[in-house]
Amino acid sequence: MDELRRFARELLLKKEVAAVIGYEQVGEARTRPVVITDPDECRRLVLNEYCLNNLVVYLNRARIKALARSKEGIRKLAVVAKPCDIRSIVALIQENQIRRENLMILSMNCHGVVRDFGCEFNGDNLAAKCISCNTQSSTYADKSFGEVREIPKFTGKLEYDLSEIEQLPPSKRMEFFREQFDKCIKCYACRAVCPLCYCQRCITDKTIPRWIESSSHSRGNFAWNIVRALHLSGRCTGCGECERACPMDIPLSLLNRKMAMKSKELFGYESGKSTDNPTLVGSYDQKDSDELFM
Amino acid sequence: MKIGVFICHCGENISRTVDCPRVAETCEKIPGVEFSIDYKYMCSDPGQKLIKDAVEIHKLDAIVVGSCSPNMHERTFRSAAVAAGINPFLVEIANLREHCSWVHEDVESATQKAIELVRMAVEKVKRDKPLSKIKVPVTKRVLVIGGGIAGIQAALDVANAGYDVVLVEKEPSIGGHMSQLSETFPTLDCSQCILTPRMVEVNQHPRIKLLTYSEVEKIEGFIGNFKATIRKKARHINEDICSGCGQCVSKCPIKKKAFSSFEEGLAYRPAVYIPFPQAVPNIPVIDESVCTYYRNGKCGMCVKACDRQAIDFDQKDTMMVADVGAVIVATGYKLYSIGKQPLGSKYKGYGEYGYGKYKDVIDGLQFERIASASGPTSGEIKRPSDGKEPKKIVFIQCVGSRDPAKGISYCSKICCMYTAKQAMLFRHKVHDGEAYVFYMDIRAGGKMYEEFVRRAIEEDHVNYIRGRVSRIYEENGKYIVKGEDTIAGVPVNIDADMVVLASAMIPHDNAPGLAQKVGIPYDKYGFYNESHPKLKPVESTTAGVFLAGACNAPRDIPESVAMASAAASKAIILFSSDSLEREPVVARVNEDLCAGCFYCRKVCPFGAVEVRDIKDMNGVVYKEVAYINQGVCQGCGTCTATCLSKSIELAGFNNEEIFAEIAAL
Amino acid sequence: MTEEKLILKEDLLRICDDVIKKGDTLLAPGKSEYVIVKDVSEIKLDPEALPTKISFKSYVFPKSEPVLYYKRSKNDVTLIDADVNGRKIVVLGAKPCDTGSIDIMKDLFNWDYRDEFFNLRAKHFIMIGMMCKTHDEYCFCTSVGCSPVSENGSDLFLIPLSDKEFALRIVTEKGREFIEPYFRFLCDADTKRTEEVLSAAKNPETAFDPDEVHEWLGRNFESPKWDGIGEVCLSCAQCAFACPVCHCFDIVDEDYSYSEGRRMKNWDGCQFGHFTLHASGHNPRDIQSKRYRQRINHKFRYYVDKFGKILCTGCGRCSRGCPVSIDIKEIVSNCKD
Amino acid sequence: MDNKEKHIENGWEPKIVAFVCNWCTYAGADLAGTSRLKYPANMKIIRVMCSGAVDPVFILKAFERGADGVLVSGCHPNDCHYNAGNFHARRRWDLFHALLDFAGIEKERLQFSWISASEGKKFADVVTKITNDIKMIGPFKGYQEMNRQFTTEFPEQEKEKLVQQCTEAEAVNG
Repeated sequence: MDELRRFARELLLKKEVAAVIGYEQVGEARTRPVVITDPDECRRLVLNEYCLNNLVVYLNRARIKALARSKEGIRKLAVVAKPCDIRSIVALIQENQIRRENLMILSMNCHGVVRDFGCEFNGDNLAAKCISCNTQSSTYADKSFGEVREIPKFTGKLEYDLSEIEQLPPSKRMEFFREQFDKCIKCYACRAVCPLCYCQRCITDKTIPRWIESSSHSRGNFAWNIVRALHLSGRCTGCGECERACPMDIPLSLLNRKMAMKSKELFGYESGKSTDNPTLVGSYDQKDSDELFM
Repeated sequence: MKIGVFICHCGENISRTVDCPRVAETCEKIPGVEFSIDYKYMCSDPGQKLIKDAVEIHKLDAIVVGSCSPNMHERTFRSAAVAAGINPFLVEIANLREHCSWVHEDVESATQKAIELVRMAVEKVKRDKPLSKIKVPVTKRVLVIGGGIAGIQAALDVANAGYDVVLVEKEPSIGGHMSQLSETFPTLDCSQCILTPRMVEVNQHPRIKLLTYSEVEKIEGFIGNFKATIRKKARHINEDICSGCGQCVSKCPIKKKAFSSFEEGLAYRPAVYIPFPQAVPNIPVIDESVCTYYRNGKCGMCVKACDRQAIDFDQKDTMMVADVGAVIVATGYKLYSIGKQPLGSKYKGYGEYGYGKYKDVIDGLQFERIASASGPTSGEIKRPSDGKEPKKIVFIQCVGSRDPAKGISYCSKICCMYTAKQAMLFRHKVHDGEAYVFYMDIRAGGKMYEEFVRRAIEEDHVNYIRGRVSRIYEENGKYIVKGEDTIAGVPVNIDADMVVLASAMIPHDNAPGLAQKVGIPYDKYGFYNESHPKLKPVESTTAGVFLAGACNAPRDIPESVAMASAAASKAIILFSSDSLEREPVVARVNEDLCAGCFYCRKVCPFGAVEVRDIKDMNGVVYKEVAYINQGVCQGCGTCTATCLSKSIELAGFNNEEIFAEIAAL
Repeated sequence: MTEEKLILKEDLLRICDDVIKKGDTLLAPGKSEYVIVKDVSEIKLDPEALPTKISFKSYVFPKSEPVLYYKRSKNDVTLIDADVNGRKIVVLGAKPCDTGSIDIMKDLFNWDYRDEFFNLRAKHFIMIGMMCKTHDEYCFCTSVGCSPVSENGSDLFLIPLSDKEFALRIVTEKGREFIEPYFRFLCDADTKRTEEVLSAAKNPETAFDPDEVHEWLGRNFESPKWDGIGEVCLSCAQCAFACPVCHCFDIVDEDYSYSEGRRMKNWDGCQFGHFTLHASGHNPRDIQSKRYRQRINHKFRYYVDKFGKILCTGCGRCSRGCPVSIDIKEIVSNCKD
Repeated sequence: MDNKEKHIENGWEPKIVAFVCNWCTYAGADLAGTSRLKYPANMKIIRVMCSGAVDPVFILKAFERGADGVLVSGCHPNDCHYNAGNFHARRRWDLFHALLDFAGIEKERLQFSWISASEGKKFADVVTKITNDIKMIGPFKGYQEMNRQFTTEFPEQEKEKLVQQCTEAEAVNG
């Protein structure tokens, strides 16, 4: 942690980066994203199991991009990213949103994070995405901090089991999802925290024509949640921020995970793996399955 | 907006199952519809006048016609609208004939459906925006790909019309397969005698830039404005200096290392070679793969032999870019000549015929070389294996063609004719020779073609056997051809001295590769698709790219030439005005809302999406957005559906219009 | 008028059971929101639970509701008013920081146009508040004039004396009307015990003085303090939608066929970028810092100026649920020189 | 009594929408017409330029507007008028179909086909098949329940009916 603070301070002092985006501690079991431009402020930076946010989302924010822009051109931004968050960086590079050369990726050697703020870090409270994580450190980053430690074995219970839902008959699945989506209040926290939801104006905010009804009735909620999952198909890197941010506890990542599985099954595609890969949507193979088509 | 609805009875074609008056009456109640009427023949002059009058009297802003398919009369009604002072894109057609009255029997449900179809059209037309045609400038130069007879003809026609031509040929000489042929059916005139003058004409034509030993790397742009990148492969001979004297060729010590592809592998050629004596241009090429200099850095005999110092071992491939307005693809064909199925080939071979195993089992083009006066045997019929004169030759037709089991279902069209010709030539040259032809059917449709085949049978006594050959094997220096005469119903065994396989015409191996570079579709065999099989046979589906010759389908010489001239005239028509008018159905990006993910660019089949920088006050780029080149866009709309933030709209089919149609269901 | 009684938990549940049986809606705090109780066994009545993730706001001001229906015909439009569902809703065990929320919002929905939808629903609310026995780092009810024992907004107020008994205070006439049929369940109060319990309430520390904040905000419309928040906030509406008193809404017309449709009133959030986007393309609150400034000003200055009430109950929901951990208490506490 | 009979007995006819490309399937449908093939009248076609231009949200919209089934049809692979629009479409539909399937929408509700301009017969067959499929599984209850939330009947419709009845009665009575 000290090493990170020193390194980040140096970056700012030498003006190598315009800002450092990292985590600061707020309360015992909670961190908050922080954008640092003053070298002395780097002492606020922390790295621990409570670094939940995927800070990559900030790299594509107009305000943050403006920080990096000056008369002389574009300066680098440093971002603290967990190895899994780096997949979002890769995805954003694939989609022309950010450039690797404008980034300084400060990675943490990660041993898992808690499922939500306020929980004690142990096997019961391990975040779902950490359960089968196999990228505790990243080679894509410019520098990694902290030591590699083992991820605790998951001893908790997931509220929803994907395979159980898959096995339900269609009408029951529709019932399940409708019930879940009915909870939605359209606060769009899921969209706000998603690094890949970077559209200048989201499809749901388009009014002529009205793509998705803005009302939070069953129909509007169903359409929004389905389209959100669709637009993230083959793009979502599984950071799980949407589900964590959801105030109504809708199991959003069920859909994301299902689509990631399908992308792999149908096209052998995994998002955020390499900037050299063509994106799943936007490319095609003549040999793609023709099974659906009469 | 005031909308007029016009329901056509189409005689009785529509009104038999659709209650047209009821449709017109019901649709009159739709909000926005000012006027609604039905009429016997809306497309007739009185029908169109009815529309014009209604527009005038009721001050209509847009019209909906319930009639036949828009593919039939959309144009008619749009013209009528223009004549009445309405923008042609404020006309919608409800397809009440092909999609309704002709396919349904129950009057009640068909009428109900017709009402709904008209309602959908009304809702769409309410949201339609007036559009006007797009003008695009034209570069008046043609790129011809392929220097066979089709390419030559096309190049000459365009050049003679007064436009520049860039002719690209991948081989060292133009001439193509026609230059290999001995004599041509059905006139038996010497192929080279008729071709060579045209080759020379190409070379000397001031408007034709000839690029041999060159290949097209990529083509960007769109009709009227293509940019072709061409790779000029290194000949290792300075073309500007070389006089074509051939001294280097005769001095080259490599004599028996490389087969001549012009001679179809029946003769050797040196490392530095001119493919054939009449080659155009008459400039040699050094084959790096066999040349001693490239193998061990020694030799240089050719350098010594050349008194003009034209040999340049260091020559590299060069790239050049040509701006052209149209492209004529005339890449021709190759022969299917597979003994066994090679790895990765989709065609199963004819292992049972021994091609590649027995030297005297040859294909049609090899026989052409043997029969050619300029060929390896100077026109005497001799066996490749021992040089003896064959007395008995079996010709087998449909080797590959019409054989779905081997991967080709189509008829190669020319084989019946050239087999007859070859059998005839053999009989002319070897008077005591016997010629047998195994055929499935004789397809001799063409001027003088049937007569020609009859002549082979009746005057030259070629033995035609209807049936297939099951197997060929060697026995005592003879090739035993086992087949069946299906007319007599008896098995046939012929002990032949030589076997000629009339193998199928197939596209070049890299035909799909070139198609992707040019941006044209191809069929499952690799033949390039024409835009319409009847009405647009020489247009590809990509505007400004035309097809000529056997790259499109098996063709004989006169057909290829006719097609080439047709393609040339299409290009000339294109050049007849200084700018093109295009349908305004193109996509447009809302730059304010574009997030610059460029998925549109990834999916655009035409490369129409460009990157545009949006800069801040200091001139620093703060956003890249997509920009669609109106000239390149073909209006498919794939980008609109791909765009996640819905920042692209396709004019004429915008999302609001489609949503309105869905709402009107 | 407050009158105090004693009630056993089981009797209270009996009353609840009766409410359900009568077909009235009974709301109680659930896992993350107030849920409609279908069976009394679901009722927890835990005074030590933190506030739910969102309040019961949606039952008085639904997240989406039709205002009217329309049908287009050839030269006319027919309108039909939406009918308001004026069913009785009993809220059981509402936190003191929630009970007052309807009163705060009422002013907004009645100062100019009288919102029938809101009023009718509010009229049918029976609020049974309950003393709160916990707080966390995000709670600040005491800073905005509320407290864990506040009866403000409650028709009836419960004070848990033990696991099994509650003191029940009848706060309003509406509360009395509701409880009268069940008087047989009530015993006499032990006011001394009640007072003991009440005085043992764990008050969150006062974090700021709303008057000082009000005064500071008036002077600091432009302040660099807003910029920092603007950088971190991701512009969702979790804070607004979870808030018991945020009440912004959007009106949209929604076609459900080519000729028919409805006019909907939907929640809207001031942190959304397009909340203030004009049709011209101009956006007066174009950046996040301006939007967050608006949020704080609205809650602690504008609403106070207009209605004399702070638009905040100190429940801390917005901070607890904020995906990027922005803490309103911290920000408002910093609203000083 | 099987499902289909049950649904038909209620006098219910499915509402089906097809999004078809201009070049192949629309022309194929035209050919079905010129060949006078017969198929059920339940499907209505919305013409787009290419199957690649069909947005998945169109399909959700169609369901929202009460469609019981949707067909998307374009040119066969390699036949696309625009070379590759249908390849992109195919990938999109693979994903979207998987998503809808997971969300519990029956596979029959959304179907896909490649129909060329020369396949009038295939078009007729596909329309017949999808119509039968939808008749089999019945109205799209899942979506229709959502549609019914917050909707109201217009009494005016009743009024219209009354007026009509009166005029009819008058006509009869002279």
